[in-house]
Amino acid sequence: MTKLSYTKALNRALGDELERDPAVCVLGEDIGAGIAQLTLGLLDRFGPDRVVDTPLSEQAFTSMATGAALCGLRPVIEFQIPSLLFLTFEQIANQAHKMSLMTGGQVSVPVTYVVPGSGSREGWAGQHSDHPYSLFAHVGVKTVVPATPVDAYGLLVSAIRDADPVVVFAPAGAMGIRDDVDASMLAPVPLGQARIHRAGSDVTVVAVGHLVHTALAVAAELAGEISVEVFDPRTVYPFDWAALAESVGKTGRLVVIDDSNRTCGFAGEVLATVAEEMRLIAPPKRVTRPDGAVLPFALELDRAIQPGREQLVAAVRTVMK
Amino acid sequence: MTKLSYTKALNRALGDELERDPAVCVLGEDIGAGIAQLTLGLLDRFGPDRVVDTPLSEQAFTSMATGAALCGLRPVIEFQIPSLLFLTFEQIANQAHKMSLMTGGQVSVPVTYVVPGSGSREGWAGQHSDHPYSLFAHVGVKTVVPATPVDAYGLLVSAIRDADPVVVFAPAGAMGIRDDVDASMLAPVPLGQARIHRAGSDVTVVAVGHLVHTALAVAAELAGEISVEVFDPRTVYPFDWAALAESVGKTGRLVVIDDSNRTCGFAGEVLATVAEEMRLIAPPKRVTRPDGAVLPFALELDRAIQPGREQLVAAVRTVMK
Amino acid sequence: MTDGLHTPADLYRRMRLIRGFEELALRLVKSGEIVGGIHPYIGEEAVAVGVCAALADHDLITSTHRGHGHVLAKGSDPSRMLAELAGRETGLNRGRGGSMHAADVAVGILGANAIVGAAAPIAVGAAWAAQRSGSGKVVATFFGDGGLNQGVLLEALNLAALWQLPVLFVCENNGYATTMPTATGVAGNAVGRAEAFGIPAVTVDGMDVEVVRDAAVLAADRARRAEGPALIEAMTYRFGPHHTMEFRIRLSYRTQEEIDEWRRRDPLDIQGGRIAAGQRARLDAEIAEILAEAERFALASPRPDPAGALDYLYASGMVARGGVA
Amino acid sequence: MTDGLHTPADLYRRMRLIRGFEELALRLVKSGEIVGGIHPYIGEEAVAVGVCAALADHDLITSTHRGHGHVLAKGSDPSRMLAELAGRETGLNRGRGGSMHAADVAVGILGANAIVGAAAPIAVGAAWAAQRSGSGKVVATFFGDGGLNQGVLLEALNLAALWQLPVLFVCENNGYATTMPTATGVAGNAVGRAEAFGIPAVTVDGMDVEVVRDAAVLAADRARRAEGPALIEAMTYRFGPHHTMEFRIRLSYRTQEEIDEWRRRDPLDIQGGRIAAGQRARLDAEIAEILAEAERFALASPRPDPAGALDYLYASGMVARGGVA
Ligand SMILES: Cc1ncc(C[n+]2csc(CCOP(=O)(O)OP(=O)(O)O)c2C)c(N)n1
Ligand SMILES: Cc1ncc(C[n+]2csc(CCOP(=O)(O)OP(=O)(O)O)c2C)c(N)n1
Ligand SMILES: [Mg+2]
Ligand SMILES: [Mg+2]
Repeated sequence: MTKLSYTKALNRALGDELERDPAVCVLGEDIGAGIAQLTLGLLDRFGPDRVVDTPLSEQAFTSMATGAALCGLRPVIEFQIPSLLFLTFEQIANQAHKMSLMTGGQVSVPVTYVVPGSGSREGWAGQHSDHPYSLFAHVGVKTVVPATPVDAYGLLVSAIRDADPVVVFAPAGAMGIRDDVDASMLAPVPLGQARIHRAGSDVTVVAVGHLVHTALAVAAELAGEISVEVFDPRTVYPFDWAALAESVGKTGRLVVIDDSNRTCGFAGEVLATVAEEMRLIAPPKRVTRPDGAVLPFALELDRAIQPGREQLVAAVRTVMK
Repeated sequence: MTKLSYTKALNRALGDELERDPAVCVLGEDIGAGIAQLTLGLLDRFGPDRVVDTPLSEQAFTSMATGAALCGLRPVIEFQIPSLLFLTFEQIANQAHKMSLMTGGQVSVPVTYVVPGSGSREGWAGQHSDHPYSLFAHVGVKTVVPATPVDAYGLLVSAIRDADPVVVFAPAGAMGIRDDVDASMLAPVPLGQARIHRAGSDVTVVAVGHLVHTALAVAAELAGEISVEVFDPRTVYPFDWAALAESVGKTGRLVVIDDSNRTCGFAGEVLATVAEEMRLIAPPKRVTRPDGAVLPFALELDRAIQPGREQLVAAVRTVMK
Repeated sequence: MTDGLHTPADLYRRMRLIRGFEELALRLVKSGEIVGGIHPYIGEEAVAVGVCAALADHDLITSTHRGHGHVLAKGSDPSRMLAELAGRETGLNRGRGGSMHAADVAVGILGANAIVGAAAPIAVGAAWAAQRSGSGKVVATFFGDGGLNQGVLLEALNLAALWQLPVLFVCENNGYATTMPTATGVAGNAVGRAEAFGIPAVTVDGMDVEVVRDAAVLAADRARRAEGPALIEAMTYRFGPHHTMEFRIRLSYRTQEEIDEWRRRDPLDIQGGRIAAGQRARLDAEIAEILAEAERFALASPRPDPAGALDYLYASGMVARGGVA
Repeated sequence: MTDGLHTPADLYRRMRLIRGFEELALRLVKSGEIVGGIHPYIGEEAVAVGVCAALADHDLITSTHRGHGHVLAKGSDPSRMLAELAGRETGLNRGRGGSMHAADVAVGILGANAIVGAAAPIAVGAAWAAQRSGSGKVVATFFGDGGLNQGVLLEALNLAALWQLPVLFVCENNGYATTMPTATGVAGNAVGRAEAFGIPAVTVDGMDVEVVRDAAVLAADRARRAEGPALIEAMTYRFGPHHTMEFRIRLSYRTQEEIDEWRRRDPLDIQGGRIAAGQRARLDAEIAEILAEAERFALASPRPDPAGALDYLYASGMVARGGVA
């Protein structure tokens, strides 16, 4: 067993896939230098034909990846900032996502978009603190938010091998996490398969990314008093509804903690589907960013807007009442 | 009383606001010629300084409107296609929306974005058939989807007068509607105020835009058998939760019909909030586009994907069981 | 339909096919067999045919909202193209794409695109893949004068220039972006913009297919020799409306005199004048027969089964959750 | 702080203010008082000061992620700017904006922008409003060499050129976009791109404040005479890291020799050489005092109340629903 950090896991997944499949290539800004750590060492190993530093033209190089994918490549794009997904929303949601259906199945677009440091990075303020996974789930682009190094590795590998566009969000709050791993644990994790991080019988808490760790801390804190099951779908879209049905079938209670804005966010989707299809013994609750959130710069304001541990504790207690 | 079409109502709202407030101006493609009908006659009346034909540079002119708004103007932008909102997502969600908070209240960005013909226009296929109101509700941009000519008039006027960015979606399926009106009915409609189009006691059906008319048709069809209340929030964000609480407090049953994709869509938000805060006597249902929907060209395929009348009837019957 | 475009007669014949196809399509729009309308290519045939005459079968193109001409010029079967417009299961895209999205990967058409300017970076990506693989393929990307004002297209010029990619930017300058005259929307011009990125560029008579072809041959040869991208601005004109909806709304952005003047330079007549009258008549008849067959084929083809509305949504085969639980 | 920028000493003094401010800010980043780090402007002071010297108080600017210099050059109070960086309620943006979003509408700063290229069309909009109102205002928009590759900025050049708007595009070419050398990212160059849109453009020595000022005066005067936009490319260099996080990661995209060579052309020394040594020392002392006061002010200022985290989210006063029911 060795320690593997979340960042290093993503770096290793990229290296392994570049090694395994000559069609894989990586595009992005400053990835040769490896500023975001994800691509460290890859330029030296694989050369500038496969690890391509791009100018600040996110829209063009995002669709360039689409064009290359149409011709058999499997590009991975690293975006330096989560909101660059806003800038390239047209290229992902309206182009890459739609091509398979619009061509009647003639083409596929196996492009992976990775966003290291999604969500609040302390002090980066309004335009660098988005965590827009719910947007991609809504338009139907496969959307992955790994919580642990092992999952980060396995999910990124699966994303790269997938025939469709996939967005992988690496939350800033998770990138410091480390796992004890041995080599056998580094394997593809299928998209759409949930993971129960901790079993429990009273309340199902759903979380992705760094908030899984918040949920685990709350579960530990409440242990003895309330038995919390920590449910991590790992992919926000497609969602593992069958596994969730099993979990809430057991607990009968539900809390979702979600780092997106409240209205039309991921937590809302979970509550909605559960309301339609499953049975609860108490009204569910969600802990989210506020509606329309713009993260203010000052740390105390930034923190006041992010869903956190105390709010989760309160929500869990409420559904137990 | 005279007949007023939905399109003409929007046209009249624009004309009235241009007349009333010299700070109002309209920008967009082919608006001088009035191709989308909304701006017909405005160039002649107000001149090219206030009714500005723009080149095909949606991103630049969207932020140009922001800059002009920072300097006291109240620009209205007409977008020819709903997916141009994808192209300009950065400029709206990451720029216009965030400026008031990020500047600590120094500025406001009173820009209105109008999309005539949102949703499926028969035969326009994958890239012209989006109806992305849930996306804007999620990021917290005020989002309006009028159902009738009178509301189209009143809501567009309010949007233009509002201090914040507002997106107004005029669904293709509603633009043919006509109302009997007299002049007194043409007045501002506050954002965030729902309208009950038909009172009922058994089931609350929530709908916006053209689907309000679908809901009304279903209510009429089921009358005698099931008493359907047709609830139109009119603005998807902010949503009139108080009015909804009153409605479901009375009916105890809920169906939402929604022309967006299922996951993280508007219908999901309604179900989620109701699950948390209100009480139902039967599980709610939603009728939506499928997850990740891309509208195929052929008419029978396009129709198969849109939420429709028969599905709504079935859903209403189910919640009554 | 992948017969070559070598002789003057070949060029005429393909232009005639496009013209006839568009006339047929206009008829089917009127009759309601084609839903949603089309952006007719009539008047601009020399551009698509001239450019495609410079391409090899394995070369690639991307197309636009006004794309029928590009697709036919590159060699798609007109029957399957018409079936696509009529929304049939036998269409190029199985009826899923329609007029603005025709794709035919088998003959090198990566797809038409309904978003102005959006195809250019996709073509750049295909050219990048070609460069890496050493396939020797060239990619031509068509766009209108309106596309010159899309940021993403300008970004694409930069990438193509930086990496010396084998891509041919073809600007079909038909004088208008819908109702906006080119000069009202474009500060400077197409050639100057390309040159600012270091891309060699030339303006040519887009009504003369041989002139277009010659310019495209030069550019494609350079690209094949790994000498990088080029831009061709073809001055052309659409004889008809921007879109068939223009038949329903009265617009006055151009004069009848202007239209008449351009019609006097009909590309079919210019090229038709280069072949014998008898041969021209024979080719016209051949095309008429092909189009009659296309109409029969398209209208006899089955409509897609609504149960398959979500087919192909995910290439991985993933099945999306439907809109009713 | 809106004393003029008229004399050589004024120019030196303002540059000295920026230099000292950045040094102080770097210290507060290290001490943790400024959270999230900054993009230091050290080395580039002549650009901001030279351009702002050509502007009137009522003229407007937009700024970038590397924006402290622009904000101070245009005349913001360094105390309130520093308070902003320290996240205090007394900051320019009440602690809501931070380093990348400083705005000060009262002195004509429409805001810094954390998205590269994004401010250019906003400036164009402000210039359009100025043109319509006949206010005679000019708008200067700063951006880096990396910004030259953003589509929206190129679109903005087109709009400004078409409508002859009073906007000054200021490209701060510091040789790198983070780690990417300008020539690796930019095919052609800034001047060529502007000229392709018909915008007069010039490259100047960005280390000499008077040279920058003179070019900006010409451009601003043209704009005031309604003769349209201009672009100035100022060749400059950042002496420090792209961002303070670079202190934590080892990067090797430029050599120490290159840095040293540019440091020999320190803009403060170039301008400092134009004033008497005694005066220079006096100005330095003045600035030191101002910055000491700024530090006192900032660090003594109250932090925002978390209860106000959503204040100003909607200018209409609408209160957003919170994240817990
Ligand atoms: C980005 C974008 N903006 C607007 C539209 C709507 N639209 C479709 S075609 C067109 C005009 C295009 O003009 P041009 O590029 O010159 O091509 P042409 O139609 O003349 O062939 C417009 C505005 C669109 N499809 N995409
Ligand atoms: C559109 C966009 N892409 C990427 C980034 C991340 N980023 C911030 S600054 C920067 C480099 C900018 O280079 P340049 O424009 O030359 O300005 P400089 O930093 O040299 O002053 C990058 C890539 C961003 N903020 N916005
Ligand atoms: Mg055109
Ligand atoms: Mg730079």
